[in-house]
Amino acid sequence: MSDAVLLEVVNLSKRFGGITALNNVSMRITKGEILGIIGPNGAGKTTLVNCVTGIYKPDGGKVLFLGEDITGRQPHFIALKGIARTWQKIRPFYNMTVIEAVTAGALLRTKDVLKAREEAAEILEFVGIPRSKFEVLGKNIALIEHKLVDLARAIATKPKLLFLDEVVAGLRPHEVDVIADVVKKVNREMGITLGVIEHVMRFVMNISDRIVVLHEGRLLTQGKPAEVARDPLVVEAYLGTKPV
Amino acid sequence: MRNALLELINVEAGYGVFRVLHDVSLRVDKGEIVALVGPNGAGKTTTLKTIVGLTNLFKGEIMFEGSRINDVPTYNRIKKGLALVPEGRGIFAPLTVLENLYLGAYHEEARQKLSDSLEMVFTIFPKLKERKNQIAGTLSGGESQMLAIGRALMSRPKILLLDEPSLGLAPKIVSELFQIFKGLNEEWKVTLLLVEQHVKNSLEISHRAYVMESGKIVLEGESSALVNDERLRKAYLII
Amino acid sequence: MRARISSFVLPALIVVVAGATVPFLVGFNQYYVLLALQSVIIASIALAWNIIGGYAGQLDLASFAYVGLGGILATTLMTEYNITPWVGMFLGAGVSATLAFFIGYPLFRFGVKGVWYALSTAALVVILHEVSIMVLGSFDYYIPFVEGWYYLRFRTWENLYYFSLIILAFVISLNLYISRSKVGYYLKAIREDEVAAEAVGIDIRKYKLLALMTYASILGFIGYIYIVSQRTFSYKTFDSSLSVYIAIIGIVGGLGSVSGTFTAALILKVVEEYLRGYLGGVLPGLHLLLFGVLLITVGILRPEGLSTLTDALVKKVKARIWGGAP
Amino acid sequence: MMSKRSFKKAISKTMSLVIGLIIVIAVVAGVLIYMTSLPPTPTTTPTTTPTTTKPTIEKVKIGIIEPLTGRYAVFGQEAVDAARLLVDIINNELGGVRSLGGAKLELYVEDAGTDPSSAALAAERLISNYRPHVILGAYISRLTAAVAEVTEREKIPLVMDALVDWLTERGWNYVFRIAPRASAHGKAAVDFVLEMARKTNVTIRTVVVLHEDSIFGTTVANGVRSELIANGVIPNETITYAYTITDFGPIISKIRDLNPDVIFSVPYFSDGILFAKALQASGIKVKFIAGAGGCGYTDPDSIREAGEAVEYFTNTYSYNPARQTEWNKRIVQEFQQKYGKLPTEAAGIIFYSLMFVYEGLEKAGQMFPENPLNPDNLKAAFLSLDLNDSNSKAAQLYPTGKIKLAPNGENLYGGTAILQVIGGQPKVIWPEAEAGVTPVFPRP
Amino acid sequence: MLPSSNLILQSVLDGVFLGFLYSLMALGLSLVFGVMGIINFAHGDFIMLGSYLVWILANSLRSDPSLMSVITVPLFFTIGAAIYVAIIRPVLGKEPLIQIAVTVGVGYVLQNLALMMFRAEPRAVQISYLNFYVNLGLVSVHTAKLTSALLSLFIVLGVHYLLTKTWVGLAIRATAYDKEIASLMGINVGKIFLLVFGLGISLTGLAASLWMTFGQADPYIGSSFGLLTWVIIALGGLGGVSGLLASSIIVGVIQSLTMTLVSPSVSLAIPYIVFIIVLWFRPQGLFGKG
Repeated sequence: MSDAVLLEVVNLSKRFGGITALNNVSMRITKGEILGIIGPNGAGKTTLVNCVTGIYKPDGGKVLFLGEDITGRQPHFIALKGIARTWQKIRPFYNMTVIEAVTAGALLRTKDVLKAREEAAEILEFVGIPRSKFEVLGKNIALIEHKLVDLARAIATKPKLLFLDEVVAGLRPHEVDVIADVVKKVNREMGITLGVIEHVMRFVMNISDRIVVLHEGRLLTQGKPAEVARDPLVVEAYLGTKPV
Repeated sequence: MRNALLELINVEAGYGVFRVLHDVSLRVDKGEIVALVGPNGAGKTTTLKTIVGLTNLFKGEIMFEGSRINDVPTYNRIKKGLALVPEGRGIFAPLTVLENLYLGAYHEEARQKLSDSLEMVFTIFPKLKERKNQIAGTLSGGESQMLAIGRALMSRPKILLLDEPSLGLAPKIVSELFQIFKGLNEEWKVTLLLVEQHVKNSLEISHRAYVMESGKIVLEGESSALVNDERLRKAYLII
Repeated sequence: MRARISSFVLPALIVVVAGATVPFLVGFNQYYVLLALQSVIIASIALAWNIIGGYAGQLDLASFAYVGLGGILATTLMTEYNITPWVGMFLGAGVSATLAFFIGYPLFRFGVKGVWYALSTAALVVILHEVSIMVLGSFDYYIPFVEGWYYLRFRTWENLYYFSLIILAFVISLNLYISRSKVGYYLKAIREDEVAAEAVGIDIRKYKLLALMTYASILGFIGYIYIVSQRTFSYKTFDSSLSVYIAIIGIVGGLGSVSGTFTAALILKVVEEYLRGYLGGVLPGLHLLLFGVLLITVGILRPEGLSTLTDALVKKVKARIWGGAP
Repeated sequence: MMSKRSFKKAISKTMSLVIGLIIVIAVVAGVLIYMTSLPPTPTTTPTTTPTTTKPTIEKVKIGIIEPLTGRYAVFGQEAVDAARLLVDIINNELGGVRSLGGAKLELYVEDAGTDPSSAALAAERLISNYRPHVILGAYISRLTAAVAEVTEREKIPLVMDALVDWLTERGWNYVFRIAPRASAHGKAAVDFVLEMARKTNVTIRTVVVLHEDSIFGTTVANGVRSELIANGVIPNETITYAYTITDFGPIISKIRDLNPDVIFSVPYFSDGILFAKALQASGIKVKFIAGAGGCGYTDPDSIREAGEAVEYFTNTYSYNPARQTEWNKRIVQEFQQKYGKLPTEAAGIIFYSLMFVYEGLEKAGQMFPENPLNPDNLKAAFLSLDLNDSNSKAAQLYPTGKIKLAPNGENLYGGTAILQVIGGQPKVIWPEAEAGVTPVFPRP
Repeated sequence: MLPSSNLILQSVLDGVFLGFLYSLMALGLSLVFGVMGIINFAHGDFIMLGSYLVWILANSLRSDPSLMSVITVPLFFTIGAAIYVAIIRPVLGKEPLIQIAVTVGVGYVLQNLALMMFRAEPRAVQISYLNFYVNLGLVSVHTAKLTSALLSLFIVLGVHYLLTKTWVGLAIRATAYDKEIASLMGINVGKIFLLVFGLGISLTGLAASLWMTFGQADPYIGSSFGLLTWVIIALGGLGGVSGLLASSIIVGVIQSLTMTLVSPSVSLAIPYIVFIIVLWFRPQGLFGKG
């Protein structure tokens, strides 16, 4: 933990009506790592990301990014600060071409459209979208491509920290491997710190440097993937308590 | 010969043009409790939705009581005796508890047995009787789950499909719920197909179980045998 | 940067040059020149709408609120204070943009969108319509006959037509410029998905407001031309059904498609005039009825409007010129 | 990759040159177009008019531009019906324009639509296709102004059937109006009511002016108000409403509150029926309801729709269908035979306007045998006519029986008739009552 | 001249009556939007169509317009069902823009059909048994309006009863809340949609019958009602009958007071200004939930 802290979440809470989705969660993400965020359904993972990226305003607690308090700021401000994300349910720009969608992301750091387009093209190639697909409309591409374009669009904003929200949901096993490679490349070659929310363990255990486990809105435990996977608390969270 | 009530044969299904299920086959016999477990995103919910006809079925057969129901619209599948308690309960929040229950008995045959069914549901869930005129949206988590199940029972289903019924409930209520499932099966002779994250609990009460991962069935067998199977933990946590 | 200028100025120039030949082709027949003038005005308004409706995806039904406001201001300045419309049009643009700001800011601030945005803009036209009855009274204000470029008012229609052609060219190149600029990318992203757009760092309120004000200022500018082509103005200039008609052109043309919107405006105006001219006296309302049927058909069968056809055509022409680019 | 990019750059340089050139060419072309476009127009106009040495005129082209679609279609369509009928009569019974060797009138109908844009287009279209010698139209003032702008440029006489005052005050040279102007309607209504009140010893304390808020309604109402004030009666309240009004309830309440002796009402058409019915239902006793400005209360259509509600309502009319002159009786009868209803104002205005045009053409043929259809000659002929019941069919069709145009084209003897609904029939009661009819004042 | 308190009282009463009729006009639109999510911009034009139908029927049968609802309601249900199948079903769930385009198209067709068939003359029914006022001292009451208000209230409450106390109503409310879960109850959602659209249109036929007891038909009358009913829905939210009634009465009273106190010419401006301001602060409507 002596590494530079990129994001620090302190006692974050969020309630929806009577349901407490996040309950005093504190955690850190350090520069350069891939942090896996796991937990059974309803654990509060997506809510955590939504609170950090400004989609929701938290009911309590603080979000510090590079030491700056960004709690409750608007999403576009947070994006400008350097936090990007992808979406659990893909949010593609159906009536824009692939390259246009990514360029929209790249324009956050430049006004020059040509430059942004070039950057977008590079990023698209980096994540493995062939040039032949650049001019295809969003509504005409496959799910795996949507995931990659979503990812490219987020990367194009040149984030310091990128949250991937269930990026491999709904993909076939070999497609999961493709994404895993891309995500590792993004981390290593682009130096982007990653927070990976994931249910597909084969994927998250494989790529993560460190894992935090949320359960029912609380931080259950954290550690190396192998440790976490054998932690009885985690096993219990996933497989349920011993029969009563 | 076993009496297959519901059977999925090599089913491929999904939403829009996206496929989520790849070649799923499973069977539920009459009187059984079958558990369908697996990590999130494995396709369990999609499987249940496919059974009631809420997804795009690309390939395969869905058989119910020996006849093919691929092309039967959802509302008629309910009539035939399928009932699904959807994930997140799906109660009609602005309606009262009683109205929710009535809706469960919407189709004609169920309507005729309305008062019987209501009595049955109130026997199983006495709490609902107390709250019958309350707006469903104001129920607690446990109560609304009971309502969702009670509502499904109102249609007098031959098979009850339960999608993550224990999600977001306190442990005490969860174990109560599992007792109720057991009771439903034993006393009221309801066949159950149970999708659950409380794997161990589910395996405890079910006869047989399927384990899904990435849209495929990866493991199946007698529940008692699966409980301590190391492969089960690996399906969830890989390592 | 310079390389890109060609891409949005050239089409506008082509339109100007092609458009400039029209009066010669029809032998200065005033009927056709006036028809061309009216088509060009409608096309300009529809293309301005394309910025808020087509790019930013906000179904704005208030176009004639801004046309009326800007136009009446410029006209009044001219008739009452003898201020040349060359100044008045810019003032009109400014006032319209200001109104747009005061309408748009709270609407976007509080997240009013979809059908509710459409309805509030529709209500805006009615409000201005009624307020103007109180302010202007119910009179028709006839623009006194003064000829010349100083007043932008002429006996024959050619000069006004050329002038409006230049406005059209400007609106076309502005559209193309926006679609190729950062703003355009941002507006389209907002149209597609506001939440996702915000997450890639787009200040959606700011850009929506920018689009609305750009649209309003163009309309405020055109206002005078519209009124001078009508010869009179009154509270009726705040016309609800025409405002809907403009949005309909945008939809029939295809959202965000310059060529589609342009074509739709021309086709609809000409077809409407043809049907009115030839069938109007026989069966009143037939042309509008056919127009309604066209709308239903487009809505159900071709939600993308004419844009796929016209875009393909434009591409073909481009390929001819450039010798087979993408 | 790189080579492609630099290739693009190279292109862009030449491109910018090309574009620069195109701009220069466009500007030059624009200036040239501007320079050339102005002179030819005046020269083109005369060439299109036939100016052969010996005029053998076979037909005279009459254009009529009326709103045939949209909200105003009800008026426009009747006007066109009337024109068709009259052209038939002129051609077949009167033998065409005799001074032009029996030239027949030929009618060209054009739809003015609902707004000035379509009206101007209609005028341009009509002129470029047929170049009529005289044009009639266009009932609604905004539409008429748009048409007049075009006819004025082309020097085609426009005989207007729109009533709003300002149309003859614009300094236009080729516009004429036989029909009484809007403010005259207001004046007539007031004069009538005050005269009747004097005769019957009815005192008028409270007066309400109720009018629809279009320019027509406002102008007529202003006529009412100024004539009232001139006679020392100050209207207690003026209520305006949009003629698209759907519910008179609140206005009725207000009237109940004001409890007026007389209501001067200027409706458009549908609103008149609505008001009459609402007032009838309300049971409010108003001594008299005097309509002004035409088509509201005494039209056969209105009476049919409103039933008893409009009984004893009066209305000023630009036309007097009950006028007992030979030609008026005849044309009313033929109109009824052909279209199955009494002609209303929209038709009536066309009757005398078109008949006036016909008589003007006869005169032009006599005055200018060389070039009778020249617009200036036509204008001179029109202005020279001094018509009355004895020398003119047009005057027989006109309420005051006299037509003489002032230099601005306005009829010096413009005046209206007043009709009252008596026993479900529209009866003329003023300036002089038709045979066997006595005005009912106040309302029983 | 200052308005008397009588006049204000009378205006408020007039506004309330008008409001009840408005609530009936808005009810169908609200159902169609709330249950099916269909944005119908042709709603007012259906009222217009109904008015013409009532005019023909009442004059040829020589009977009171309100009685014509016996014919208009079933007929309009059929028309609604046909339009649903042909035009509305294909755009279910599409973007608002497409729905608006299609329904505006329907409105154009209806308006101009009416213009072609009936020309632009306004048409009113002559026979009405209810066209008189009853004087109650301080205020007087137009019987036709009172009847239409009471009947409207009765129908609105009747529809409320239908929605809350019958199987079909239960199914409609379930479908409105979530059509997927509704189908899990064995509800044929397509049939419910057909029913709701038919009902929505038949309510316009009914509203037209009541309207014609004191109003009149012309081809453009629909646009007067179209935006107004939307405003009522926006103010009332989609919560239920009480919100709808409340907002209708508010709009009716505002309109009526504007007419008497300011000028009938501007009677639409103030409800619309209120509408825009309400949207700023409560995008879900004045009486809406959530």
